[in-house]
Amino acid sequence: MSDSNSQIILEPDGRKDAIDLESVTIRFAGDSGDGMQLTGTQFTDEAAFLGNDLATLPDYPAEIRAPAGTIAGVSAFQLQFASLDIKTPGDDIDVLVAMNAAALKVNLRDLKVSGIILVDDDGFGAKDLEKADYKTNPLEDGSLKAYRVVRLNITEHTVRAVEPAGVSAKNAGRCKNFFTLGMMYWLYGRSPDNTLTWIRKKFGKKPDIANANEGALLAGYNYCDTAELFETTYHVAKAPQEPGKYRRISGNEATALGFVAASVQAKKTLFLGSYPITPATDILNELAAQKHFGIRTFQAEDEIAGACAAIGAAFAGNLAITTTSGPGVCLKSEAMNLAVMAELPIVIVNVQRGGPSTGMPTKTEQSDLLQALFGRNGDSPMPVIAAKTPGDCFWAAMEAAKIAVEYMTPVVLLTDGYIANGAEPFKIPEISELPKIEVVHAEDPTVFLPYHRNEKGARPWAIPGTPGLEHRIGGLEKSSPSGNVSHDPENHQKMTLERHEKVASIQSHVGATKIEGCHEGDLLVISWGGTYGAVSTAVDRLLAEGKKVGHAHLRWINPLPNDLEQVMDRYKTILVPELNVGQLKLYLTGKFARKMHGLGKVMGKPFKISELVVHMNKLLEVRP
Amino acid sequence: MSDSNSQIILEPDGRKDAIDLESVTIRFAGDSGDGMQLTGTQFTDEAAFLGNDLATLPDYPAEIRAPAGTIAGVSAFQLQFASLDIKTPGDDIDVLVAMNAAALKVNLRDLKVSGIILVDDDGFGAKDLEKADYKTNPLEDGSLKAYRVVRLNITEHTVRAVEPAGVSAKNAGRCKNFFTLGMMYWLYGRSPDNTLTWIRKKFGKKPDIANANEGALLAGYNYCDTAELFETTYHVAKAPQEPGKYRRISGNEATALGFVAASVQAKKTLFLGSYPITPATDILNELAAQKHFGIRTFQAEDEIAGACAAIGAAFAGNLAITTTSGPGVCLKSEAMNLAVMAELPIVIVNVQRGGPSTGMPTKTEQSDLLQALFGRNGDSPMPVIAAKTPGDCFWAAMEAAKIAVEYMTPVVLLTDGYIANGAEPFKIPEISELPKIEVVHAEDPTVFLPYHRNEKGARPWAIPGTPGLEHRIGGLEKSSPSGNVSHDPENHQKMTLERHEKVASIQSHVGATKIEGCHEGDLLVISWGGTYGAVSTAVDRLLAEGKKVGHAHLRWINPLPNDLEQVMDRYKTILVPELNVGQLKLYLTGKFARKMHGLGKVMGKPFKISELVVHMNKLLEVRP
Amino acid sequence: MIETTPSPVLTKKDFVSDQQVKWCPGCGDYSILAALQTVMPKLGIPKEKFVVVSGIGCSSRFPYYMNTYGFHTIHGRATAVATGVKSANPDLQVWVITGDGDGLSIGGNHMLHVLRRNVDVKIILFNNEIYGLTKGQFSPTSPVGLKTKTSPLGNIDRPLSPVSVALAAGAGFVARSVDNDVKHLTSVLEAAARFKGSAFVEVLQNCVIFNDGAHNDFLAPANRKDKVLYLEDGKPLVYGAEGEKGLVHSGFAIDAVDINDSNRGQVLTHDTSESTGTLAWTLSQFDYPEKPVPVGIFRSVERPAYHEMAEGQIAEARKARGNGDLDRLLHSGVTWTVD
Amino acid sequence: MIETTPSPVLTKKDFVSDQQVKWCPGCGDYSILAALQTVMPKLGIPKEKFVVVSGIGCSSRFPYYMNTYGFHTIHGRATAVATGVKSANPDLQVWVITGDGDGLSIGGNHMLHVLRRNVDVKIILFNNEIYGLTKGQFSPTSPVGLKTKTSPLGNIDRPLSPVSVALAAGAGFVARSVDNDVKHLTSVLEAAARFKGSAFVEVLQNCVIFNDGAHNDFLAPANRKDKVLYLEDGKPLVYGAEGEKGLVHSGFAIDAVDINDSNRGQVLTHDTSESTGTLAWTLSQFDYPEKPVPVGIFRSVERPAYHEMAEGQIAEARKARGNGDLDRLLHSGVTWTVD
Ligand SMILES: Cc1ncc(C[n+]2csc(CCOP(=O)(O)OP(=O)(O)O)c2C)c(N)n1
Ligand SMILES: Cc1ncc(C[n+]2csc(CCOP(=O)(O)OP(=O)(O)O)c2C)c(N)n1
Ligand code: SF4
Ligand code: SF4
Ligand SMILES: [Mg+2]
Ligand SMILES: [Mg+2]
Repeated sequence: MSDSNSQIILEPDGRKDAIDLESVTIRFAGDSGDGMQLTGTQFTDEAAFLGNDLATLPDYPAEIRAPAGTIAGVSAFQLQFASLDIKTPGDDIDVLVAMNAAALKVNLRDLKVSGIILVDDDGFGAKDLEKADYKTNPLEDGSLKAYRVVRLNITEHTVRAVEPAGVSAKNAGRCKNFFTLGMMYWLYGRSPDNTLTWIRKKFGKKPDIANANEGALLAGYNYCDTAELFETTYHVAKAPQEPGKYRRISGNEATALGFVAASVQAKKTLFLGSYPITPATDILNELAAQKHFGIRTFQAEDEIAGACAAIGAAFAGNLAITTTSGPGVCLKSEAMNLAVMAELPIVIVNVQRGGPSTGMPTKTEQSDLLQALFGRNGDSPMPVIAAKTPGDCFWAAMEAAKIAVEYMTPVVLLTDGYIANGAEPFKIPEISELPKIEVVHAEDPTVFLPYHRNEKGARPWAIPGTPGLEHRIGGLEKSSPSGNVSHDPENHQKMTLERHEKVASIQSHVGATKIEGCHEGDLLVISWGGTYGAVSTAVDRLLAEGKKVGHAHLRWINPLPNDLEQVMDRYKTILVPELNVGQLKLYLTGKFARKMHGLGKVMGKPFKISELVVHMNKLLEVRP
Repeated sequence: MSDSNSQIILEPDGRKDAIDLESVTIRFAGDSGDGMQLTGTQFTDEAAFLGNDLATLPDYPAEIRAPAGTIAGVSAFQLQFASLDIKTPGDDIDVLVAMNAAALKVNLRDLKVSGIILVDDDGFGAKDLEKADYKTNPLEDGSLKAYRVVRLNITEHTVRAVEPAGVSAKNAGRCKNFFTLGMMYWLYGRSPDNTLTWIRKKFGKKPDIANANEGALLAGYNYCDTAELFETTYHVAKAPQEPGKYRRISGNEATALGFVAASVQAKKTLFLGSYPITPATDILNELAAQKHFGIRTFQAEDEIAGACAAIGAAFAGNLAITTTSGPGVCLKSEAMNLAVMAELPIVIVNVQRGGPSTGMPTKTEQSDLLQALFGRNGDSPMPVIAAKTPGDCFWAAMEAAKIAVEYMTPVVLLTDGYIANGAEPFKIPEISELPKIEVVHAEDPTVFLPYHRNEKGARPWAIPGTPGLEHRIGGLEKSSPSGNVSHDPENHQKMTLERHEKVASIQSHVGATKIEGCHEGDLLVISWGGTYGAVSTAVDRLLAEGKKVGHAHLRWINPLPNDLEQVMDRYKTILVPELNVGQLKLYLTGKFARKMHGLGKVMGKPFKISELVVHMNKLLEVRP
Repeated sequence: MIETTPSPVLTKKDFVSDQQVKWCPGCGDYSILAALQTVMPKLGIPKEKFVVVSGIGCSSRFPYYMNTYGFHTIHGRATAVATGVKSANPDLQVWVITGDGDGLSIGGNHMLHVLRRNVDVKIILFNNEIYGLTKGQFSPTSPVGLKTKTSPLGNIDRPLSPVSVALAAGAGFVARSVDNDVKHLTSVLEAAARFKGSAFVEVLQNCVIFNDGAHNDFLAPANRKDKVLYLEDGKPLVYGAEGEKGLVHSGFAIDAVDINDSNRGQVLTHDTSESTGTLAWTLSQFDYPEKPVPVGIFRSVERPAYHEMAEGQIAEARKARGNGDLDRLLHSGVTWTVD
Repeated sequence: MIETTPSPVLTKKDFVSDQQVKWCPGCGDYSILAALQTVMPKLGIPKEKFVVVSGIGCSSRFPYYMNTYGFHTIHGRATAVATGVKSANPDLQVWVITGDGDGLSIGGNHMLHVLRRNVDVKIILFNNEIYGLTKGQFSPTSPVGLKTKTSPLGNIDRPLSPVSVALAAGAGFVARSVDNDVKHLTSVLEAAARFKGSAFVEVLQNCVIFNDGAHNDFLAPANRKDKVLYLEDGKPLVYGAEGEKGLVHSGFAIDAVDINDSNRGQVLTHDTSESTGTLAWTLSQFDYPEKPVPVGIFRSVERPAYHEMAEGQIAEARKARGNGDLDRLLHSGVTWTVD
């Protein structure tokens, strides 16, 4: 400044002793029956309401309700809320809420040094310690010295607080999650009002339960106001966000919504043929609840029937999709190939989970990429698109549907357990902003040929019921352009190449590689799918340190952007981080015959930003 | 020579007017009902008996018996027999036997210029021409000028010849294939004696049929001796072959035998769980006929059950396999993944056919390679071995079984329709020459841990019924080494890597790359599977021309030989020819980040040697 | 649901496609093809509203020979694909062509489920008791002891009764006909076509190549009268050249007896809508040759079809919540505004 | 085939594994686990000869809790894996644990085929009329109208009767029991264990979380007497606190009536080996609440088991051709010598 004598006096911010923080990561952990998912969701909604940016990650056990108090039964919900733009639910956690010993045992390793632990003393009895495999009580044996432990018999306090509501002892105890939520609200200077409204609405028909929960929430809040449990409160300010209307959305919700939007845009009835499987089931659940859109959800007897029914529905003219996770894709693969041969538009959604085989059903992974690309007999090209964040599932679903119907091809949409269950704020688009989806149906019998291709390489979609277009399709090789069965050698080669070219031509839709950060330099990080948030944040950190790093996040894996090879040329080193043993890396190397570095993680968990930063820095040191 | 005045006088070879040929390719073509497969097989056996080297290729229609006389109904059998070492049934054909107009229509394009066409005039009536889509009679419109056409009303001659046998008119006509065979025997100076013996054995119980066939065979032979249909006869001498006992073997027969041999070597009962599918069904048929080996063949309700039953049998201690073709692999893929996780030894045989989807079931292709490698959810490493010739299926099957039980892993064995149905002479091994297969079962409860690995990375095979080893396995991630279910992040990564390492360690069995031809030079041709014969012959031709070419035929595709990268370094250019759009090429490029050339053919047919030679020469010109 | 407004009069020829029929000469499939081509024009349904869906097998080549919309899908899955077709467009009349292998081996589960859901498709199962297309392996309907390529010492798997399986699945219309009685076949297929809901028709079909004469023992014209029981609703359950044999109750079982004066009054009457389905079941379990082979309609009981219920729920949801409004849906849940 | 030589006396404890049981508190699965652990030691079979194979579902976690050989396979395929286990080693006693979704939805086809082949495995189908593990979707046994996550307006798929499906498949032993009557459950499981051939047991099981009380209407102790019909071979088909209600024939159907002097003589007697299977079928199709819910053994008829026939053919082949000789096999077909 020119005036060196200037003096700025800070104005009070209205909160006496609140410490300002840019971002906070809380993990609520307890037994499956403790209502931690609900607590986390309520806190999330409040953070959203206050204008924080945020991201969440639930972590359920594989069992429905494993024995109470055991390690297997621990259920957790993590959220990060911040006054800046964030893209992940946080690496390490600032605050761990542990409702019992098992919850502490499982989650402690992710807590930052000098992080806060809030425990319910009631969950640390001899039995609880035993179930959690603790020889001595960690609250008392000094093993938690590195942290700030806040102890309270939350259960007891809750039971006392809800006495006036007159609910049973069992139901009283169940309110302890609201007591805890009240404490957290106090700690972060949030008002309990919105949650009180929510409770009244939710439990309107059971006033005693409503009263109990209200009582617990307020008691928790007030207890902190009175007792000197915490030294201070914290304040996380609004994040700068694009103006607009927002909602919280999980990946599975967004996927479902994306298909509804696609069906509206394409003016086509949506048909979903599916079979429940973790972590994809919620898409089916969501769409089953939207019948007033005319949506037809068909819960099939298995994945094969789900995919086949979708193919039948596509043949009959619906916008048809099928949703599943990895093991289900195995079963659908023969039908997917039928769609390749019959050139019918369906979208196959794979919400990836830990594999191989049944693997780790409730954990995330990105290990079904090569299966999506190659998991069928024959030369069977299939477009593959991957969503990058919970909210992006909406856009990816629409795009997958658009390509399917415009190119008359099956399309694979890959998401994963992490973004499917995780949630983030989603800027609600105007209907007018949504992409157009052009559907043309064959109508004129005089020019109709079932395998006559248009300029996109697509064959005509001729819908049963259209007079004069009676024709037959199937899984045997088709003669071009009549569609009759053909065993002719030249025809088979021609059709094989045409199928490849059609998919390759989607490049014109894919466009050029999108780069974040440096457009040339020392390191190009190529990622795909749900690792976007962590990779992008890590790259930002390196950029902030002045490193010459670029980030290309691939939305379409087949086809790849047509300039990707040239983009690679502009960097000294390439890194491909993935939640698998190197699948995209193998594919890219195979395509471009170029050396690159892979970084794999196969722990059923997303990357931590810090892991990525450390690794990228190492690579930069080697090749400065 | 030092003595420039030397004079060599040729000695007569005993056959007056026979022209010596090094090799001849004949294709017998007729209607599905005309018995062309039988004719071809008889000629083959005779050629084998006389010591020719040979290779055969049947070509069936996809229909069981399409309408007589139509193009769809044409069935053909090609064989090459030679006085030198041959590895394919021949590119272009020297002699085309066409029993009707459709057979001529379909097969003419493969006939060499000035090749012989032997036709049955009876198959060229107005109706026949119409069914074959001929506007005019090709025998008369001059369109066959480039060839040597030999016309005869074979049907009429046959009917007359078999009159003494007193069979019905219909059965009489059916003998025309033997008449034709007799003609071919005469033309190539072969005696009809062995076939006469065969006829007597085969039709012993129906003497009239036996007599009729005998009569037809001799009539055809004698007719040529009398009439001057052919200008000359031809002589193809014995091929130099390793001494020993030989038999004719097709790939499917050899595969079946290989597994029987493996079960004997491993001292394990063989269990086959399978579901019929072209072109793999014959393996099931073969093994079902060998029950006196104690073999259990289970024809399941579908491919899934076939694979699952094999897994169950492996768990229970049998040598378990499952056989199928591409679409069946789609269905088995979920179960294959269970075998990966449970680490149980099964062999999955895929007799590849034209894809994608139902594709071209009776045609050959190599397009299921990437499916074998990657067609399952999760990081799911699976050893993949490919047989190279019909006879090699025997050795490949044994090797697959050996690796499966010694490493406790599922193994994929790839063959294809071409080598599965094709046949060649097979030198019958001594039992003592067969590889040993070491099976060790866990027995001691005090040291037993279900996922404790031995030096090969294999977990113990503990068979139900063994006291004290009761344990549980399954598709969920396993804890190392207890085998209990584990959702632990570190354990998952550890186990994922251990599964990869176990498969990678099979490299010690695979050994170094085997090179034919130059061990360094201008061009390295890398092939796999059933293209071996054509590629190897093509490389030989180039070597004969003095070109610096080497040929590496990959038997194991996962794991690859550990020196393959160094081998590649020794050549200027690399070519990967495959019957697909470039699958091995993508994989090798992905593994080694090195540019190479691909050569694809997707016509449901094997490579012609000439196609390969032309292409290799082109590459050599570009990079001399 | 099916539109039946007058349309140009259709004939059999309208349903013959331009593709050459490629079954073996003498195959029983020909007559089934002809029968369906005879039935379709009678139904008053415009040609473009027919869809024929099949799996894989000789029989499943069927759609190529029909000049309708057709889909030759993958092995065993025709019923599942057809479920999608009919659900997506309830206005179509959907036929499924399947074989004993396609429909009861690999496709057995979809068969169970399409029938229990009462999806309004008409299923013809070509039962030649063999795998034709793969050249002769035993199928789930092959008799015990049948020697085939995969059962050289005789089949040991007890055969399923397709009719029993359909009944256990709760199918509303279940019938059996034969390839060599065109009149009967045509009438059964027409009844199936006119039935609302899942209709299942087993057709005993001869494979001349791999299982020739499998049904001859009772279907050869000379044997038929004495060995085949033609089921007719409301008619007595009798057979034999002069109707001299009939069915009577005997404990829980139904026996086949020679009719005489003392038992004439006890001869049972066929009832395709018998409420508990016991009659149909018992007939479907008849062991030949101890008992005759029943042919005709075993059961015909309508209930709401799958698409009616599914569409009904859509209508109900629309009534309750209005037609879906995308903007409103996007704004559902917890929303907030950033200015 | 099963060895029954005396071995150390086993107790229930021997069959309890060291793994923590992770079902929800109150889940009906616990009592089925306890029942099987009670039955096994009674059978005189050495512990190492038991194999428990399951698919995927809450119920399918079962093998982990049994101290026997166990295999938690993939969804719907336990029956197929078990077929391999038993065929490969007929000396084992193989149990299959499956759910209504695992065994009748995705696994329906293998269920049909394992039963028709009479593979000697003992199948327990845990029927809670819901998908437990995936958190509450309707299953193929859910009643019409059931509101679940995937049927918010009510299920429209008509449920299958597991017992009917098993009968249609030709199962030799078919029974139903309940999770809250341990004595009955134990006796039925023991009968299944001792049956030679496929044994199918449906157990009505309560899922406290997603379908609590599904069977309460008739299984709650207070309701049971009046609404459940206990089937006992050779005993009259009566129920009610005083046995005052019973079953009588009425045309093709079987009716449930109040017993009085005029119909007492007509009350039917249960017969698990009734030759035609009509009784078992009719009982399996009983509609509740018009008729009582039959519980117990519907059918028990032995015939040769799959492994007996398969091993029999091997023995036959060996008798005819001698034990397989690899060298001879290699030399079969057309051979020749090159010197
Ligand atoms: C996934 C798959 N498995 C196996 C096959 C091979 N296959 C084709 S048709 C068939 C059985 C046909 O039998 P059936 O259904 O009785 O028909 P038919 O030929 O007798 O009319 C089989 C096993 C296939 N095409 N696809
Ligand atoms: C191939 C595959 N599809 C779907 C699933 C998801 N899944 C697991 S269990 C289950 C249904 C379980 O229902 P049920 O068999 O009735 O068992 P329950 O949990 O009720 O005991 C489903 C759909 C899976 N694991 N694998
Ligand atoms: S093989 Fe049999 S079923 Fe197939 S077309 Fe020929 S006769 Fe018909
Ligand atoms: S969800 Fe239901 S079936 Fe599963 S363990 Fe819990 S109570 Fe049992
Ligand atoms: Mg058949
Ligand atoms: Mg269930």
